[in-house]
Amino acid sequence: MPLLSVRDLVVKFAMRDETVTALKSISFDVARGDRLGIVGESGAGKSVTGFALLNLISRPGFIDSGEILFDGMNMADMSDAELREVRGNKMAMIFQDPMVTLNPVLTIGQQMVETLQAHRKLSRKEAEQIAVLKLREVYIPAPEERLAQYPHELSGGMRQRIIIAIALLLDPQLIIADEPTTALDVTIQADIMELLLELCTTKKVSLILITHDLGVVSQMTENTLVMYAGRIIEAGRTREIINDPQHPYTQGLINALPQQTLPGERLKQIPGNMPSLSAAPKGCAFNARCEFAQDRCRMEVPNFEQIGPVKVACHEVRRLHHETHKQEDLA
Amino acid sequence: MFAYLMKRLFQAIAVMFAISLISFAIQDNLGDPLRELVGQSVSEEVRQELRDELGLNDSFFKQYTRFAGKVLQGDLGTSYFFKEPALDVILKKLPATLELVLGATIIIIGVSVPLGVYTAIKPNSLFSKIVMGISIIGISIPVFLTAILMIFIFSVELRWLPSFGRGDVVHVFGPWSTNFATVDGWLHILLPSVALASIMLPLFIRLIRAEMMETLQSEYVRFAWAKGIRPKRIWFVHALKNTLLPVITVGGVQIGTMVAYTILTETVFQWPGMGFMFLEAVNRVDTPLIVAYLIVVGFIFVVTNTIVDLIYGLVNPTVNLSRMDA
Amino acid sequence: MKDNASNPAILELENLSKSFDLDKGFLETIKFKKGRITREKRSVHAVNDISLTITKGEALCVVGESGCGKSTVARLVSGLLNPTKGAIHYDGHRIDTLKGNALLPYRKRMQMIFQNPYASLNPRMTIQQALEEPVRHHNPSFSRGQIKDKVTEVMQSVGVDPSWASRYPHEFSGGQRQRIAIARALTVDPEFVIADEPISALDVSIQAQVLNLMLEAKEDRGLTYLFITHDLSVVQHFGTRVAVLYLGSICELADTATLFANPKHPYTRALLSAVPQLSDDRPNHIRLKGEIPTPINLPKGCPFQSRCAYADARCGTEQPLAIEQSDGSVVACHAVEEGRID
Amino acid sequence: MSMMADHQGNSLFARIMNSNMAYSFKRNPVAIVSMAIFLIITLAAVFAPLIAPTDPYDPSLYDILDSELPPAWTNQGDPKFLFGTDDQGRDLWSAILYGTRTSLIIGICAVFVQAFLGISIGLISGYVGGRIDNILMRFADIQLSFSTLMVAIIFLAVSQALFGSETFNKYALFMLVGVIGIAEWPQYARTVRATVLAEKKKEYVDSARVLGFSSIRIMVRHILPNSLSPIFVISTVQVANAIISEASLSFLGLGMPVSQPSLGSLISSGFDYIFSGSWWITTIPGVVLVVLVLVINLLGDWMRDVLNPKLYKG
Repeated sequence: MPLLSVRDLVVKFAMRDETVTALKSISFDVARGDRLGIVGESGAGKSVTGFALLNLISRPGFIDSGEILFDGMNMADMSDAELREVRGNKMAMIFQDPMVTLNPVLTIGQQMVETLQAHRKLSRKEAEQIAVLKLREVYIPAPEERLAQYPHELSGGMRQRIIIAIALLLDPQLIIADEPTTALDVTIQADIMELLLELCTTKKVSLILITHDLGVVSQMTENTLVMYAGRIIEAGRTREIINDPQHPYTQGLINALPQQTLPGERLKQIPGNMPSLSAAPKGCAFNARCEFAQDRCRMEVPNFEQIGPVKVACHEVRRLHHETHKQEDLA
Repeated sequence: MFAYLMKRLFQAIAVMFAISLISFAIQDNLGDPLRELVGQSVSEEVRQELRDELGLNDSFFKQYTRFAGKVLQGDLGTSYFFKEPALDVILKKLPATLELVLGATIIIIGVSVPLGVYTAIKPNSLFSKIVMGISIIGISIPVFLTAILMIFIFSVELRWLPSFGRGDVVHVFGPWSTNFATVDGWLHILLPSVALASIMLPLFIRLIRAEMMETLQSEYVRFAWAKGIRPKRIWFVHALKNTLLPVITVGGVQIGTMVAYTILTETVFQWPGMGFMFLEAVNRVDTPLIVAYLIVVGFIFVVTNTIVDLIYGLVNPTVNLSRMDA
Repeated sequence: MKDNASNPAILELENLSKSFDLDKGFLETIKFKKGRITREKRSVHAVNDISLTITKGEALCVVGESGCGKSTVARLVSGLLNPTKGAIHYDGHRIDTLKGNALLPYRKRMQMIFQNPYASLNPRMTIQQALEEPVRHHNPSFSRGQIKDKVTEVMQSVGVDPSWASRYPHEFSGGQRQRIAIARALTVDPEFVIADEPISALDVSIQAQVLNLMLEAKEDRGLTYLFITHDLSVVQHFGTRVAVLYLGSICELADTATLFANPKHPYTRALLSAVPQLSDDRPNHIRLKGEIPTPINLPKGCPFQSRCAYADARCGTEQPLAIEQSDGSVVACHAVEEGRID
Repeated sequence: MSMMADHQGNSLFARIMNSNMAYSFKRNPVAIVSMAIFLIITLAAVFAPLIAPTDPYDPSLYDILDSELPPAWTNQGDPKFLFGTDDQGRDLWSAILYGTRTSLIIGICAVFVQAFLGISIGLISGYVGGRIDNILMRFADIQLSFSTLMVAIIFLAVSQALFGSETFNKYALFMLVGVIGIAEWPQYARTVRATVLAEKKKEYVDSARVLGFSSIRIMVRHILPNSLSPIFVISTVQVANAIISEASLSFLGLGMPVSQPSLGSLISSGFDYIFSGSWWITTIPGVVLVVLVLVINLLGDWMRDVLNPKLYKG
């Protein structure tokens, strides 16, 4: 049984005049110890997915239907007390911007101790000892002194390490990291990613890494989901998806990277924009930007099905799959 | 921190200086001290002599320094009406006003924090909607009208509570006598305090609610939920602590401005405080008393504001520490 | 690249420095430390003694991490900030001392594109108004028709349908807004464009669109770019030359191909190794000690010393000079100079 | 999120008027009712000379024998006097119509004074910055901390003592407009300054500077239009506050004289008779005042919700 199994998850946002669907029935599994990347552009629904897993969608959003089976229990219809039991304890989350994730008026120690005490019967002393241990694990220098410091006294990279330490406090089975390095510099980003990878492998913690950066996914994860306009459009082994993307969008995303073109040449761009959730077109959401789109793509939403080593939601992919292989043979 | 402290202190002194200038200008222009001293029957020559003697013909600067020197020694002149030092008159009235402000402050803090927090946490509940509805009506009723309304209901119609005066007060020390020692005193201070609180209370509820709702939207509160922290701790430790910082700055100043509203409540309830006295002094053109009131009230404002600023500097770790280690 | 006689210098930065005072006024400079009252004036040294020459037709990229002063460089060149020290020459004329109308002719030749397309267009102006305004301002003699024609022309050249001109910015997506912002800069027909992180607020697929558009404009209009970015893969693709900035100083300046093939400065090496690659080989990422120090009260000597694996006593006392290497790159590093690094 | 982008509503004010604002107005019964009541009161005030049965400013028109008559619907009521009469036998209905007119004039004019002073100072302070900004804002802070009411009471009390009540009464209207206007400018100045500072940081202002536009053009053409939402929102609240301030001052006898009453002075004149059972002299103008202020506040709340400006603190 996988650690996490999401089935037909639908998340909606009740806006002032209409209800928009942010997640349009997504399903995926995360095995124990697996590292899964969720890739997509802003508005694709990847962050919403992350928060939905913790059942932490805030108003006006709500989980409309579907199951989030975590360790056999459905997060989608747990009571608040049961949810609290899971959050921070079995399933922890790392947020995007370390500058605003820690409470500015509480010390690092207070914020770590409260997390431990929320889930275990511990004295403050005992809790602080564990906190120091975890700070050491994330390579924070002089961890004992950090406990008395306030967040604003620390740099962004340091804060993100502390947030990772908080996520690790109760040895969770799953960590959801929502763009954990987007707000950080390149060199710091590399450090944090390395740390995260090291901790997940040594502690056998499952990781869901939400990011827009294909390079990060490529180096951090074993499996990948590509999301577009609230749907998963491609899923499979990360290597397969990076080396041989099937969905035209995934292909476009990878080909659009500057590394894929010679310096000074035109990049292979995807035309147009991702449709907003309230204005999604009929059929495949990508049809307006897809060079292979047929009438069928403008009429019906493609099924999400296994094609070769990956699962893809595209009407044309089977045909395209054959054609590209034929071309390769000819070449 | 040092610069912060010095700045506040410097500002307080500058404001007091401005107030003293204004007070002096008023004293200089309002009423004729000679008339109070000698009456109408004295000849112009004698008047001039007296003017010279009193230094009324000195340069503005000289007169002002004399005035300021006296003020610093606590000499604010003698009230024409009471024939007593103006400062003594005011100090006798001060406790009544301060107790009124204290009563109102207790009501405001005691009611606004729980209501503000509750309406922020449960914005869609019926109770919250009722509270918000009442609060906007509260903002729309001027304080004197609330006072009149309450007198009409509780004193005239129901005859439950007294409508004027302080009732039985107990002498504490110096000029201080208190309302809080007798039942009668409590009954007397109840209506005026509530009336005085009525103007600020809705503002405070709305302020706390708005700040709290903003804080509840923040990433760190979301992170606290993700850590599995109990709601009570999130609301009262994570959110409330951050909510109170801006509330202290706005709120502290508002409590100071309540002194102005005491003039209204004291007038309606005939409360023997400074505000009531001030209006009487204005009607009697009792210049020294007017000037003394100005200086004392200005001093109260400056002191509360400075204290509020300093408290904010101490409570807020970002202000305090970043300046400290800088 | 220095002997590029056919391409004359268009912009020269000469020992340019910019610092911002942190303690304003007398009172703030007084500190209470260890029981003693001291006076101390702190400033942020955003840009320190930078000299650069940009020749016509090139795309000079300035890379660095947050706080390295790269945006300050852009703002100094565009005249949004005044340098504390040093001079800026444009086409042989000193421009940093010019004010108001004297600067106007250079404003026309030199334009800027900003990072955030959601903030760089006035939300209360239609696209037509936003594009007409600079045309009219810089060409007072133009007739209504000429202005309209100009606007239509630039809109077409950036791929925005001229029939959308009456719409407001919020009706467009981020990518489209950035196109419009580019169009606005192009309305005055500049020859030199400063681009401050023009694509970092955009999604990957949109980044490619905007980058292509900028490349097109470069070819069609013969533009010269000063391109500020933190994204090295963009630099590799877009830049002809690269200046790597650290704590307000240039540590390495080289042709793009040279820099990527053979980075010399230890910081450049660490930076390049930190970029996540698509390939599956584990990154051989050079880990730097500590974090970027604040640019307040800079250390003596090399700004990079606190994080550098090669730092020695000399690095702690003496600021390295920019020295030209055999392959034409310019590196400011004692270790490179002494041959301590291969 | 992309769906948010559609709701950001950052377009020309007229556009909001046409779409968002009008739309939400139509869907908000509280706003509709408030607006209707406000319009009725305003129209009644504007056309007071036409509606009022008598001229309350003319003492020859009322008779002391008619004094303290209760409203027409009560037992002792006289149908000639809809809301009864005051202590001098003046028709309360006419007095209220004229009083509302006075209150509204003072409220709105005072807000114009505030807005003019506050917006100019706020714009300069925010755009120029530096030492000028520092001094102006310190000044605003100090003035705010003393509260409008205190400043107004002291100013009016001293002028009353200085000029004597006859001269004072003659110019009371202008004095009230002036003092409420001047005492409250910091509210505008702070809001405008904070908005300007926030807008100034945005890149469209940098962009305008790089394009070589003049400071005045940038301030008026670019920054000011983007600072309008908070100005609209506080303007409603300020009108309500000014009306309350005026009423409070008149109640203390430092405002409009009883011979040319505002709502506040009417309430004040009735206060002495409330214990003798003549409740209507105070209560009816009181209700009118509260309803007027309440609908303005409700409209302000609605506007705040719709325009949703970031109202800056401190």
